[in-house]
Amino acid sequence: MSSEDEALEAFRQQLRPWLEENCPASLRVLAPGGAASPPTKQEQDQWLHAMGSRGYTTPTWPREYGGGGLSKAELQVLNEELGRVGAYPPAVSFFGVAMLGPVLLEFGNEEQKKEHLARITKGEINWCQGYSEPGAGSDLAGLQTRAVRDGDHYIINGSKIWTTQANVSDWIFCLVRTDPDVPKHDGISFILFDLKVPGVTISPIELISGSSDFCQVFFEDVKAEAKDLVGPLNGGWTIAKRLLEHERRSISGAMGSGAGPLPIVPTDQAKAPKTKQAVETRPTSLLAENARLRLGSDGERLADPILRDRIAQHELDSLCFGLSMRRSGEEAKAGQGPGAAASMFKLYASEMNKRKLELQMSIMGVDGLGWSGEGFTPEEIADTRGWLRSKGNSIEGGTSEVQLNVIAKRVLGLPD
Amino acid sequence: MSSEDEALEAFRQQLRPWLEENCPASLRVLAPGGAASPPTKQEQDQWLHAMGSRGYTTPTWPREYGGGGLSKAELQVLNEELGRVGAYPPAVSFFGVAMLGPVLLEFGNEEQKKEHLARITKGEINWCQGYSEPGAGSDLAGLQTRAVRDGDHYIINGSKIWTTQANVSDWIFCLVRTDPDVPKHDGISFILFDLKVPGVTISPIELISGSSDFCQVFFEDVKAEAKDLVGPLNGGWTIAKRLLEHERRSISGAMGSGAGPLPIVPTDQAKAPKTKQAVETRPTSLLAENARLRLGSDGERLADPILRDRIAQHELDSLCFGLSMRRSGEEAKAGQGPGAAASMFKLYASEMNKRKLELQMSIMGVDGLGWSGEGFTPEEIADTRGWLRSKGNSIEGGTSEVQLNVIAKRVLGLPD
Amino acid sequence: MALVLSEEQQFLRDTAAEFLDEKSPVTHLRELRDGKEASGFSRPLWKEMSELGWAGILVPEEYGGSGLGFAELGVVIEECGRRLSPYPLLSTVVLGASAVLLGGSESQRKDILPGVCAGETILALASQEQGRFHPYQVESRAERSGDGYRITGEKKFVLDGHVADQLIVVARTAGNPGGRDGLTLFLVDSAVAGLEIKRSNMVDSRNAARVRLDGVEVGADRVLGEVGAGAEILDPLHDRACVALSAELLGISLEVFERTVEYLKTREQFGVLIGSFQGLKHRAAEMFCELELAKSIVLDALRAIDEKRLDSARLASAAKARTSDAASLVTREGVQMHGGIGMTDEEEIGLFLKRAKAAELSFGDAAFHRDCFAGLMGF
Amino acid sequence: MALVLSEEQQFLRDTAAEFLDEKSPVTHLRELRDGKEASGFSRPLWKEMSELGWAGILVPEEYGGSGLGFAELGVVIEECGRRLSPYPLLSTVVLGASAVLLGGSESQRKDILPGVCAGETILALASQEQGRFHPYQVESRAERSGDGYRITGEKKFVLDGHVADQLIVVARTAGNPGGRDGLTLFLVDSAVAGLEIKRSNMVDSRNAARVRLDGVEVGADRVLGEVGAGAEILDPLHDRACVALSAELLGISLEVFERTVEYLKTREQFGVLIGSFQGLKHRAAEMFCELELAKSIVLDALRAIDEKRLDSARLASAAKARTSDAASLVTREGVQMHGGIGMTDEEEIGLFLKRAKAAELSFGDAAFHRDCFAGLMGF
Repeated sequence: MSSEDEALEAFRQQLRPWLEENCPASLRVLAPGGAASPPTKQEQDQWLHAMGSRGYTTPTWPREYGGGGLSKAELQVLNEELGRVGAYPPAVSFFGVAMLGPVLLEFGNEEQKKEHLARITKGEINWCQGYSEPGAGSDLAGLQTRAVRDGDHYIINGSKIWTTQANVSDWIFCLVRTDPDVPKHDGISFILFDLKVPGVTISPIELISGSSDFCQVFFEDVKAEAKDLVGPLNGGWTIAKRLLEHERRSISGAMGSGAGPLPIVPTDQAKAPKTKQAVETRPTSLLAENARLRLGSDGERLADPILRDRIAQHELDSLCFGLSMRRSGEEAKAGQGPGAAASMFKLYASEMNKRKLELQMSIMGVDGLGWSGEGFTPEEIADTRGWLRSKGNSIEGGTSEVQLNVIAKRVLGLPD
Repeated sequence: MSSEDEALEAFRQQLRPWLEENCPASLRVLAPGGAASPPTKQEQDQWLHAMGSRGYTTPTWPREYGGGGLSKAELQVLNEELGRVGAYPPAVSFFGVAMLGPVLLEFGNEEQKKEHLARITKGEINWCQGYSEPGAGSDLAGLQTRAVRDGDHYIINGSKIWTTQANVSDWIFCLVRTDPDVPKHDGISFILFDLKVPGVTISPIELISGSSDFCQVFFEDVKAEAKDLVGPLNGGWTIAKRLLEHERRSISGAMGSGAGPLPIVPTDQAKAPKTKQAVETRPTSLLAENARLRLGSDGERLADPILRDRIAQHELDSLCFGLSMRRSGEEAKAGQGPGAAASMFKLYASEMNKRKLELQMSIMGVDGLGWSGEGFTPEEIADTRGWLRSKGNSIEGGTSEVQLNVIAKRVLGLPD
Repeated sequence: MALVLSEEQQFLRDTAAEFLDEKSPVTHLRELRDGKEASGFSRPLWKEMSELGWAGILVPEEYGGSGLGFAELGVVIEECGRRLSPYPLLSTVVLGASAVLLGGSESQRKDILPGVCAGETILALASQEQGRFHPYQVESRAERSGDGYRITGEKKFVLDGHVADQLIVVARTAGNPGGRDGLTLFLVDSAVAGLEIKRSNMVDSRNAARVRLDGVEVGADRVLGEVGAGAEILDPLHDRACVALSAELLGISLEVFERTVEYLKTREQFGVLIGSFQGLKHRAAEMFCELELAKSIVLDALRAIDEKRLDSARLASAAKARTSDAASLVTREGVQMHGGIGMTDEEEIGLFLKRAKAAELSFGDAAFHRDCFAGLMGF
Repeated sequence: MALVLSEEQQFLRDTAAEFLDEKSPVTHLRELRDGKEASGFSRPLWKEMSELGWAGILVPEEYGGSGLGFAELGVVIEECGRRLSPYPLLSTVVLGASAVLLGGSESQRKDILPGVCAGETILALASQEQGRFHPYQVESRAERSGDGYRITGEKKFVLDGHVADQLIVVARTAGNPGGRDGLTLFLVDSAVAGLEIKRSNMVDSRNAARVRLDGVEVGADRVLGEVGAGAEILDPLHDRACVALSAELLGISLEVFERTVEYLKTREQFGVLIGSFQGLKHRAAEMFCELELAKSIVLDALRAIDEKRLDSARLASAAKARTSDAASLVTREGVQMHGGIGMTDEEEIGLFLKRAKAAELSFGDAAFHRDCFAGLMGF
């Protein structure tokens, strides 16, 4: 055994009893037979406190800022041992972990890292992201929210839109215009501030699919502390671009796993129970099963040949998309080229998901026209709402048009 | 009877015996039972001479330039009486009649009209159109063929492409650059010249569908007479635009009738024999009949549901297109708005025809893969060549992209 | 009949547009929705519409109607489509009055139609039993019982069913589900015993109900048309519904398209109007073509019914297929081109998307009607 | 197996590309076509290709092959597709050698395969009888005759049939046209009496023949596989043909796409590069996505055969459907974006359009394979 292996093994040996001792039984939902009972608030807090105090909610962040300080190999061990006890790590602020944390580690000063990172790890602060504005849309850099220096503070006026979970967040990281008299990319700064200060108004946004966790946030003479400006004054665009990369990566991740902030779940296979896949060699098409129940079949063959053809096309798309995600990962590992652009996956998954839900509506017929209440099953209502919600897939996180532009320019090298 | 009616009736009474006398029996192909025998060259010449001498090959052109000088009402009588004897009018130069003639009447000087119009009427000169150039494509005004004044002549150098029937034409009307130092639209002139002069080389163009009547024409120090420059020097673009309108009109006409220079025949109904339509209330789908022969059917229903759906979509397109053509005509008559743009019809007919021939290939399968010779029926070969030829529909006469631009700008008023 | 509007029809259109702009713009639908108005529309306003002649537009003057036709009705419905006006034109005028005209006895006509024309009687067709439309997939049964019939079954998507005074119930007196033979239409009073009607909360905020018939007794004089030959009425009724829906889908599509083009001319991104992007321009131009074709087929399909042409059914399917696809395209593009704002409930585009989907899926979608169209073409 | 090329496979690709650039670029096909070369390809060049190991790429070393697999064959075919190289990889290597490997007795293998590997023997599958592909639509019959069989029937689209040394003829020993049972495969020497082979002049300038069997006598030892169970060989054979065609279609599509993008970067109109028009940019980007997806499915379908995976047939259909659609899209767009010049025979884009159509319609088009795919998914 190499010395690294020995160290890993030692890590595992101290971790295992610690997890056994600190992970409440009610949180071991993946254990055989599931958890004994649903966790109480106190048990959840206990699990968060235990994991947070060791930095395991942000396992690879440096210890000095409250993180776990784990290597990739150690992270792997942590995940294995969590699997062994059957528990998920406690949830802490998604935007804190996936977005702000990496940015602070790269661009923040010592004081900012010390102050903010540990509070993310401990789950004390929920963060939200103040990026889009009503007038800006795809043109993020066209943002108009103004921040004007006033002593130790900046005074902020303007508004943000599509701010996910702002209504349940404590702090916001925000792009603001600190110089209106220079080209638009050169007058933007990146600043953090507390949402619980005077002048902040938060309105959840009602979508065409119903209520959402998107909000519009209005700032009227809001005071942010000048020390919370991250990176150089007017140097925010560099940080913004980096953050968009983190966002795109987390969207691509979400497409594989079904997790993450964007409700894009492109492959039906991903939804099918694993056990069933292991028994049968062929994957299940949920659309086809739905169509079979609703429209009947002639033997195995679905009764409606046109819908059957469309379902086959969707399953084909889904199969090819999944293989392309896999290939992209393998190419990256093999160091072969840049792989297909993340833009392509974002684009294709959005459009495929929209087509899929249109197809699902065709299968349901008027059973897909329910909004709420009796007369429709919860699954039908969910599919109908999902159909409406899916229309946003090709708008949020960069519109399909923006993705097409990016592919044309960066991948194909077509001229401006 | 009004005096106009009386005059018309008098016209008819003198016309009828004249036609009976001058129209050879062999040319009365529409008469009951058809023509007695195919016409000889001499009979064709006789018919051309008779009709040409009265100007009836260009019936509405003024008499002073050799035309028939007929009013619209008289033209109607002429057509009725031609129908009565069962003869088509003799063919004279299409480009002369439909393109150059109207332009000369509007922009030509007295001498030019006198010289050129009568010779078109008499069928003495075949004209072709020197417009497109290899480097210009959709950007017609970017043409490079130079004409430089030299005494009583212009010396022409350059080349034209897509010049229909240049290899069987006598003269060409041609756009040339007479001033290279001004904005591109301001240095173009419109000139006529004899193709049988030194320095002209004509090469027919082989298309992907086989031989064609398109040519490429090369000019090397070709001498054109200065008196044949039509309109003002450097004022050719105005004429060019007018000519494009005439072209677009003749293409729209072609779409309705199946005649004209462009082989776009969008509606199957147009091809179906009239007698059959009169008996049955429902129109025949030639695609469906073809599919029935090749793939079989279950009762009336075609065996392949996917092809059946695509055929239905094509017939739907064709039906709606035909109704739209009709509506456009009725709107024009009723003075309701500008009607749908000609660009729309050009665009839709081209794309529909391409889809139709793709569908026909799907129906034929490998029977559609013949190029020539044994093993394939003439109809199969024609469909295959037609499939290839149809790819040009969305390029010639203004690409589909140009039509989309025109609709976006002129009809929808979208900004540049 | 010409494929252009006559002067009278243009006048009708202008009047309808003016009236609806004042009384039933899109905000009216939103108010009804958010106010949780139980009937789903304003009865007084329907009365006003009836006074304009809309309720009786298809009904001969002898029964209190204006004796116009589908060409005129289409004009009104298209304008209603442009404003998402949720009034019972489809349920009561197109389906209800047509059914009585097509199949009703003289006494049934005299009994029902004057009330319809006056805007006082609401009718509803209770036929559909499963999600995807199939005209003859009826399992509800009517059995002889004394002098009349006893009806048992369940219906869904009964348009305006919860406010209807009379239902036209389709039930089997013979044959098996899916078969064309053996269907019978019954006039059923909504207050009759054994009838349960529940409003469904629909995505388009319009009115539809589930209806349960638990041994509902009706007299033999309540049969509409011939016993067992209900399909003879149902078929033309469905054609008419399709043509009316096509006119509505056309109105929706034109409105969304015009709003979207307008948005492209006013919304700036990256310092320019987004309508200057060729990618969007080309898509807009393609939609324009689709809508021009849709206009033509709707006009002809409406006229085919008035002229009692033999190709009415084929044109009805053609129109429904065409406008379903066109509206689906245009409303999807409308939301996409409006961007994030198009996803909010506050913006009206989403309301059009919802109604277009409901109209698309009502009485057969585009694929269903291409199938019908092909059959009627003989292949 | 990973969805990336191994170092060996990359080397094979580079070698193939270099060889084909020199010996069989697109101009080579044009020369063969215009020279009216009777065999449709150069026999000496096929010999050279065989020396590179291409002819025996699927054949185990014991029969003279290189014992590689479809992953490697796919690399070679994709490069051939990029250059429209008209060599008998599909007929002889994919169909012919595979059939002998799948169904042949030891003595048949020893008899035939060494000649194939050496580039000396050309094989051809004579199965299809009607235009639209259907694997079991075989009317040709083989009847017992003495110790052997007597075959009568007509075949079309026999790839490389007119230069083949041996045909693999599919005939019915039982059952009815369309049925899976009762098919038998026969090895038929091309010089045998009663066999008439005529070359067809094809749109893609490739080789296909019509074959007429007029009571052709073959010995019982010429049966390939089991009598009446020919579909057991035919099914995997068709899968392999589909996967090979998919690799070719991918090569065609990539080449046309790259040429088109290059054209967009160099062609000027209205004073700017046409690649700067957003309308064209978006279409190019969409094609890029389609091609990325096509690449992935082709790689996996090739590997599925080598790994004898249970999902091979499903992936073969998926690959053929995907690449047929992708190639159709890309070649149509290629011609359109090249404008008038793309319509001329002089420009090479049209040759790709023709070959792509032939490959699309060979062994089932996209709709056919979506049907298979759905069946194999169990719906």
